Amino acid sequence: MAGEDLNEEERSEEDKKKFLFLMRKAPYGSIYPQGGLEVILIMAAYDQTISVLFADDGVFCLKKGQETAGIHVKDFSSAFKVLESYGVEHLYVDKTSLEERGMKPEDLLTGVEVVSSDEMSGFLSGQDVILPF
Amino acid sequence: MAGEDLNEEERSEEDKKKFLFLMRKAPYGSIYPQGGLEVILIMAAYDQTISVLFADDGVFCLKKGQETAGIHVKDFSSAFKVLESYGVEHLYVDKTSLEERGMKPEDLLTGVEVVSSDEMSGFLSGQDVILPF
Amino acid sequence: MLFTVNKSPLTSDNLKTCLRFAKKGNSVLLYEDGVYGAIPGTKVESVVKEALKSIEVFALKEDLKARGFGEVIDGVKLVDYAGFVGLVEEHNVCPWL
Amino acid sequence: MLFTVNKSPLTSDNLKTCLRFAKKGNSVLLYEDGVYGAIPGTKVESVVKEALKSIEVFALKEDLKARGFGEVIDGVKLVDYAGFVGLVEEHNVCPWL
Amino acid sequence: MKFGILILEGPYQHQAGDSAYNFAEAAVAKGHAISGLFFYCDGVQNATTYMTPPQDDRHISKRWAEFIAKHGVDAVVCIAASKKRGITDANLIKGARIAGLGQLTELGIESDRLIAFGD
Amino acid sequence: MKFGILILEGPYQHQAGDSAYNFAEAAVAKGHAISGLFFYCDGVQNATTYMTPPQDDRHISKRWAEFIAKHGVDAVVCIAASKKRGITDANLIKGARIAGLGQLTELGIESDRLIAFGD
Repeated sequence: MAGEDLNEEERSEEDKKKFLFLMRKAPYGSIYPQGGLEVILIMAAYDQTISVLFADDGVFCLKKGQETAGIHVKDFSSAFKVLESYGVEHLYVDKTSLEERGMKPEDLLTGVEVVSSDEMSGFLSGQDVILPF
Repeated sequence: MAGEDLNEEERSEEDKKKFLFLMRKAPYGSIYPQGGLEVILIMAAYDQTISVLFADDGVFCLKKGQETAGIHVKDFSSAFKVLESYGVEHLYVDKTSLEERGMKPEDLLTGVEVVSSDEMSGFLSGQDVILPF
Repeated sequence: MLFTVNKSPLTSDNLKTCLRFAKKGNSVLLYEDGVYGAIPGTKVESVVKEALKSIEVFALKEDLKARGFGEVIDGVKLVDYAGFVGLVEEHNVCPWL
Repeated sequence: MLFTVNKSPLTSDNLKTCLRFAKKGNSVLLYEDGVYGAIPGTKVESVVKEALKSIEVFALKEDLKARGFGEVIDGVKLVDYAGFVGLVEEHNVCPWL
Repeated sequence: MKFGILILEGPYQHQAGDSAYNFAEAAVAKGHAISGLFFYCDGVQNATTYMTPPQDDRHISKRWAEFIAKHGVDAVVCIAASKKRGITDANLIKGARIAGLGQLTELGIESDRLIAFGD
Repeated sequence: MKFGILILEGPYQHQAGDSAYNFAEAAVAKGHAISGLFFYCDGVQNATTYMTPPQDDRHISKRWAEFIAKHGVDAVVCIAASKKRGITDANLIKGARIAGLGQLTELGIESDRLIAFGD
């Protein structure tokens, strides 16, 4: 691809694109959230603007205390804690989704901004690329 | 498997098992209904008791007038019409599922018995094997 | 913004949660099993009718035909694949899988 | 009869439609994403509580723990995989995928 | 008891194959026999020797091969589904065999219980 | 316009791969460029040459290979997902290449639109 030879320093602020990861699926039932997480961790090395929105069953990805030994799959939840140190700009959680699941911000394994879907509507429209996981 | 050398004539009535195919998924979105249909057509060659229950989005499998040329996948719906000639004992459709989808028995491509979930509850319990597709 | 919805709203909450995020002037495209949301007389018809007051709802003709349907709820617009491409030309896409 | 439910009832209708077919004395096992139906305080808690009046509801402990939950709705019984096998010994199975 | 197990989803993408494996292990631990495994639809992908997952993740096909060998289980991989998905004798795990859907009927007949895992 | 396409599900099991293909065909028919295809998760299975579907069914990987050749499209198959699922250079369709997830970021940057098909 033509972009391959551009390194991050060469990209000006105007070249930055806004990427939003839309996490709407529960962990472990399918590979999606883990797949999304792996893309985020790689994309963080590029100089782009990355946000993550957890909505619907995606909010379960952030539940504290996941212990996967009993089902013999990798626990990837701890990686969500380091996203901010990877330069991810915003971690949003949809308020309604959280409430419908009987969860509070203190149930989540990292600090997030709890937002309403109304606030998010405009934000979504401002994104260049939305990746669903 | 030990059963391989038994042919259908050798099985007495008591040896027959009751198989129910539980079709709950819409056609084309996933392979499930087609996968179930293919099992039914093979199983019909064995001398077992086969019933099929269409419930939830599975009732869409029986919708008349499916034309799949535009999405370039095989239309397998006509095979549902021949199930009775294959010796499938009963084709049931869940009444509530049909109604929730605004459909009537005349929308379906084959004659079926429209049943209530109450009637089906006991019937399900009487099955030896239930295969979900 | 174009939301693309591919799950049957008769068994999945996808369409409903998508509509919570879709604001006035946004569009929703129903495709794959999502097209069941476009047919009249289902238990989710009222949800789609309500949505039509503020947003545009499209249904992919090829997927509807494949599933044996043609008629759609008043106000839902039919598009073919070329129309789907046209919608993506006009809008950024939010795939609501 | 043991119904096995593996979809999240927060986004899928599976549990609800399963309960329409589950009659008095039947059992339902929640596993995989189905276990979210067993946790207290969700919008589907009332559905499960109502079901508990006539049927037994089980939740697979390993799947609950994996997802970071331990506490369940009063009356829901926790089973581990050995318990899952035990339920299948006792009942014919209706996988409600 | 004799338990038959039907697997309808592929490895890593959905939990179904993991649940099937965990169930099968628990069943033999309780003294039951696995009368057979039947891999159908994407489930056939569980039986490919070609996968090389990361060291710290489970190796799904190797795990099944070991289970099959250890407990002498008949494991059938659907031929039609395999053809569509590129599973052949060249990449089939040891102990499994490619055969037709009739084997699923046989498994239903031979088993005290047949339980399906899918999505 | 330049459209990037992300495919997250495997062939035959879900409609996602078919929808992606039909969309891509319609886009080029309207004069657009496909800036790239990215196959991820089970999506990598679309790119195996090993599949041999029935004559009367679509041949999903051949169809992609022809599309890639005809329109000179860059098609990337995720290396991590491929390893887990047994896709290697030995069974990769012509015109596709196995590479890392960084390519998906590049595709997002290069494309006017990036649209995902999955389940």
